[in-house]
Amino acid sequence: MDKTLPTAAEAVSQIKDGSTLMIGGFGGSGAPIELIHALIDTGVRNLTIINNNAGNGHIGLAALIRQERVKKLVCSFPRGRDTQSFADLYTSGKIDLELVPQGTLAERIRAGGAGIPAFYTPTGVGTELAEGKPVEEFEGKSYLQERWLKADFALIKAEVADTMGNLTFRMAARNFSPLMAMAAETTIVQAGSLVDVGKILPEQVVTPGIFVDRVVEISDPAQEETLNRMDARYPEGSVT
Amino acid sequence: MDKTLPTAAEAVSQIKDGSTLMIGGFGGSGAPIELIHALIDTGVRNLTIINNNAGNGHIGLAALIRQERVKKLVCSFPRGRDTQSFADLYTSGKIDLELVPQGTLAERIRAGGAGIPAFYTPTGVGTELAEGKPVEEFEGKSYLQERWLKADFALIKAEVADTMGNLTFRMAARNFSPLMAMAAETTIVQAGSLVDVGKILPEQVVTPGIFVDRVVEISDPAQEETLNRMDARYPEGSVT
Amino acid sequence: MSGALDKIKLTNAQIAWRAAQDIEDGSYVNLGIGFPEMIANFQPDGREVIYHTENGILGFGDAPAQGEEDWDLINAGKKAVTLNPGASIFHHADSFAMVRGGHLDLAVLGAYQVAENGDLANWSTGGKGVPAVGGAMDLVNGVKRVAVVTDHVTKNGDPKLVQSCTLPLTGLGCVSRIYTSLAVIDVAAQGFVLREKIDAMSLDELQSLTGAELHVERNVESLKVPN
Amino acid sequence: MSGALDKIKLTNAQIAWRAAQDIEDGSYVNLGIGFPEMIANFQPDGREVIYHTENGILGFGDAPAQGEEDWDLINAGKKAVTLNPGASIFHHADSFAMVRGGHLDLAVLGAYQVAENGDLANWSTGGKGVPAVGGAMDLVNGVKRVAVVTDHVTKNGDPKLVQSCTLPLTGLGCVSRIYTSLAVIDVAAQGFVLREKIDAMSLDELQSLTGAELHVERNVESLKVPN
Repeated sequence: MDKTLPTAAEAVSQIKDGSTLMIGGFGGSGAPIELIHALIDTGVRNLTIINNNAGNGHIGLAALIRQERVKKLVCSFPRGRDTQSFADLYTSGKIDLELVPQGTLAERIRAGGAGIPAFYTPTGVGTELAEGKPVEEFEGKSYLQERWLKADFALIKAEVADTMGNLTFRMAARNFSPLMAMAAETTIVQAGSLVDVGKILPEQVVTPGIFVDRVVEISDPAQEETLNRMDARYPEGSVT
Repeated sequence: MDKTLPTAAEAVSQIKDGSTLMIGGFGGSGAPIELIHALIDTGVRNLTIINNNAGNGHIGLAALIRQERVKKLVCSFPRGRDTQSFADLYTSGKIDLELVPQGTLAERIRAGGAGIPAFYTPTGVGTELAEGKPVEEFEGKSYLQERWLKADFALIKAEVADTMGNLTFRMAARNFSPLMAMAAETTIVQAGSLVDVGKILPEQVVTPGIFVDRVVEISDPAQEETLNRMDARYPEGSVT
Repeated sequence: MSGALDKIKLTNAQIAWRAAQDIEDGSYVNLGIGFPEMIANFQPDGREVIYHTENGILGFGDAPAQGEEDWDLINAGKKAVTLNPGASIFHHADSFAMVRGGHLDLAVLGAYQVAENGDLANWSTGGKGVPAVGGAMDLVNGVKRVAVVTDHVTKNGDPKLVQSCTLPLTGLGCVSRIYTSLAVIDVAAQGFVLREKIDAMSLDELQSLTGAELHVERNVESLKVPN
Repeated sequence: MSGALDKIKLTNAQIAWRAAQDIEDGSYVNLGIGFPEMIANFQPDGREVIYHTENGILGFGDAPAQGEEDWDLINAGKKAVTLNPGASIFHHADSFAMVRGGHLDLAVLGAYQVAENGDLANWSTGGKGVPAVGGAMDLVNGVKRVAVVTDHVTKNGDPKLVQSCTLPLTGLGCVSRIYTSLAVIDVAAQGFVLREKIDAMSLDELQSLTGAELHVERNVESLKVPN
């Protein structure tokens, strides 16, 4: 069983206009920059993106948003040091936002992956973000009913992958990625190194290959934070 | 922060009559035999036990049941090669059984640990085990509402622990243990080896120390399956 | 008839062999404890199948030699297994996320009864003994496709394929294919559809051993297995 | 009054110092992004506190030297951190299981407003800009105890401690203690209970800067901090 593909372009080639995508990462860590840039190159649009943030600077998710490829963003924190790409489109009404508390976002994604259509959480009770959500009382306390989140595709950055798609992640670059790999119909992974099956110890696999569909090796991958500190842009030379 | 105690007896000393206990393990793997035997020695009774099975043979959970310390068992599969201890008491009405599908049992324990009072699952819809449970439809399909499970104590077997309670587990002895560690008010761990803080790599911690309250080192721990193949009994020499 | 039937019907190993032929290369599969476990012995050459067990292993392999068992490596039937290259270990909630979340391609389970609407009864005979359910209800409601391997009739000669299950249900409308000791039968919108039967049995005979109508859509193939 | 107030009120660092004195040895703590992060700088000697960040680290330590950052080791505020011995890494669902499941002992957060019933508003000023909530709503509904560090009044001199929040709520009845630039106040059944105040301010003056009644149960202690 070999899930590898030679290039990021081939890995993302089946993503179509109107798809829903989960993209791993939190702030400057864990974003699959090369996969996102390959996605930009395909020209797809009308995407719904599920990510914790709205990208920063002019690369990765921020570049995808800047190019008006995203019709809706589902996230917890679309503000940051440089989230102008999103802010401009949002204030001019060109992008929809579904704001979700961070823990609820993580749990909704896990629920999507785990076949749990809805669950109850105390998070958000009594707030604006509870609007339209069923409230139920358990043991004398109120909880909101929240629904699962699923996606057509997940774009994930791993540290090591084997050819069957078993994954490990580097430090806190793990964040949402193992959950998103579970919740997407097709999970596409860029791995810093690709190893033979059996090289990752069974007890140390973080995401089992059953959750992974395609793997491309991107050695020495870009780090969102590092690119932004260099004021990088994608495509290169882009001005806006 | 040092969560270690010198003996299994001290580790279980605060468990009182009427407590609810989660006990890790699946079949012959992962059961914290030494902690269970220390618990038997305390004489506590009227316990509610949450475990996948009902114990086997005359040691561990089976011995606890045989001694009529358990008023109720919550489990998915109380049958096995030698589960006579449970069967005798069950058929004579001396022990209550709450039968829970295995995946629902795991998810209810996780929910208890994760602050999710209820969730929906397709498991069990239309069956006897759905009796009394709310049914709700999502996207045209029916699901049962299931409630969280919590416990006063969890008894867990780890392979390695550090003094702060970070844990790793050996192979499939992992099973329910990381979930139970989350869902119990007080989690008591027997570890095959106890190491200094920092010796378990941060990315390889399976159960973070925040879920663990007490750790006792039991090197060369007993394996339930191995004990049963030797027809071991606890207390030694016990006949029934 | 029972004696005659015993002579012509497939053995469990032959049923398992037939079921194994349908498992596609690259599948993630859960085999029920007991008889279904036998299917792994007949995996066709050149196909890679990854086996899942509820207690937290993906990619387990053959049983170890006697005396070589590692009792922390067991399957859901509590039998010792080994790990194939690429195996992974995880906790029970992640294991059932795989099941319930639709990540497994196939589960092959045993059955007491299967109804023509795909209902399955395989966890309880409704008697007074100790009930046990394990992961069966999770599997039938989560795995993409559920197949059954079973004798065509009970030890008493009663049909196991029925109009409506009389034993406690495991799941509703969940079975899509049944490999019996006499036939291969799909569960479709109209009910049981006969795909293959052993040559030694006529359609009428087979129908008489089946508790609901056997539909025939196209040619019924000959159910052939190695001796 | 604003100029006079600025002279006597505590600095953010002093508020952070005071909050740090109450964090017990062995606590698991989440510090909100921005001002609350400063509390870690004032951890009293001899106490071990384990800090949690939403993005999947337990046991992070000081910021690394400039140029030594590992951008896969950041906190919820996206600042580079280091790992202390005994740290662990986990995914976001496990991270919020710790939060929502009541495993953290304390969260210390910033505030726009705190009401006398413990309601907190700290995520939105209700304006037209881009809204962002992060993990605040999860923290206030999950962590065992929620404290707030804040200036006693807004930049305009309006009370931040109020009868009822006018800004969008983060959570209901969740705050148990407030460390302000002038006082330490508990939220109890009867409302705000004054525990400590700076010597330079009378009770009447403090009440005039507070939007709801300050109850006094016993002696009010002097709020003393290092310079």
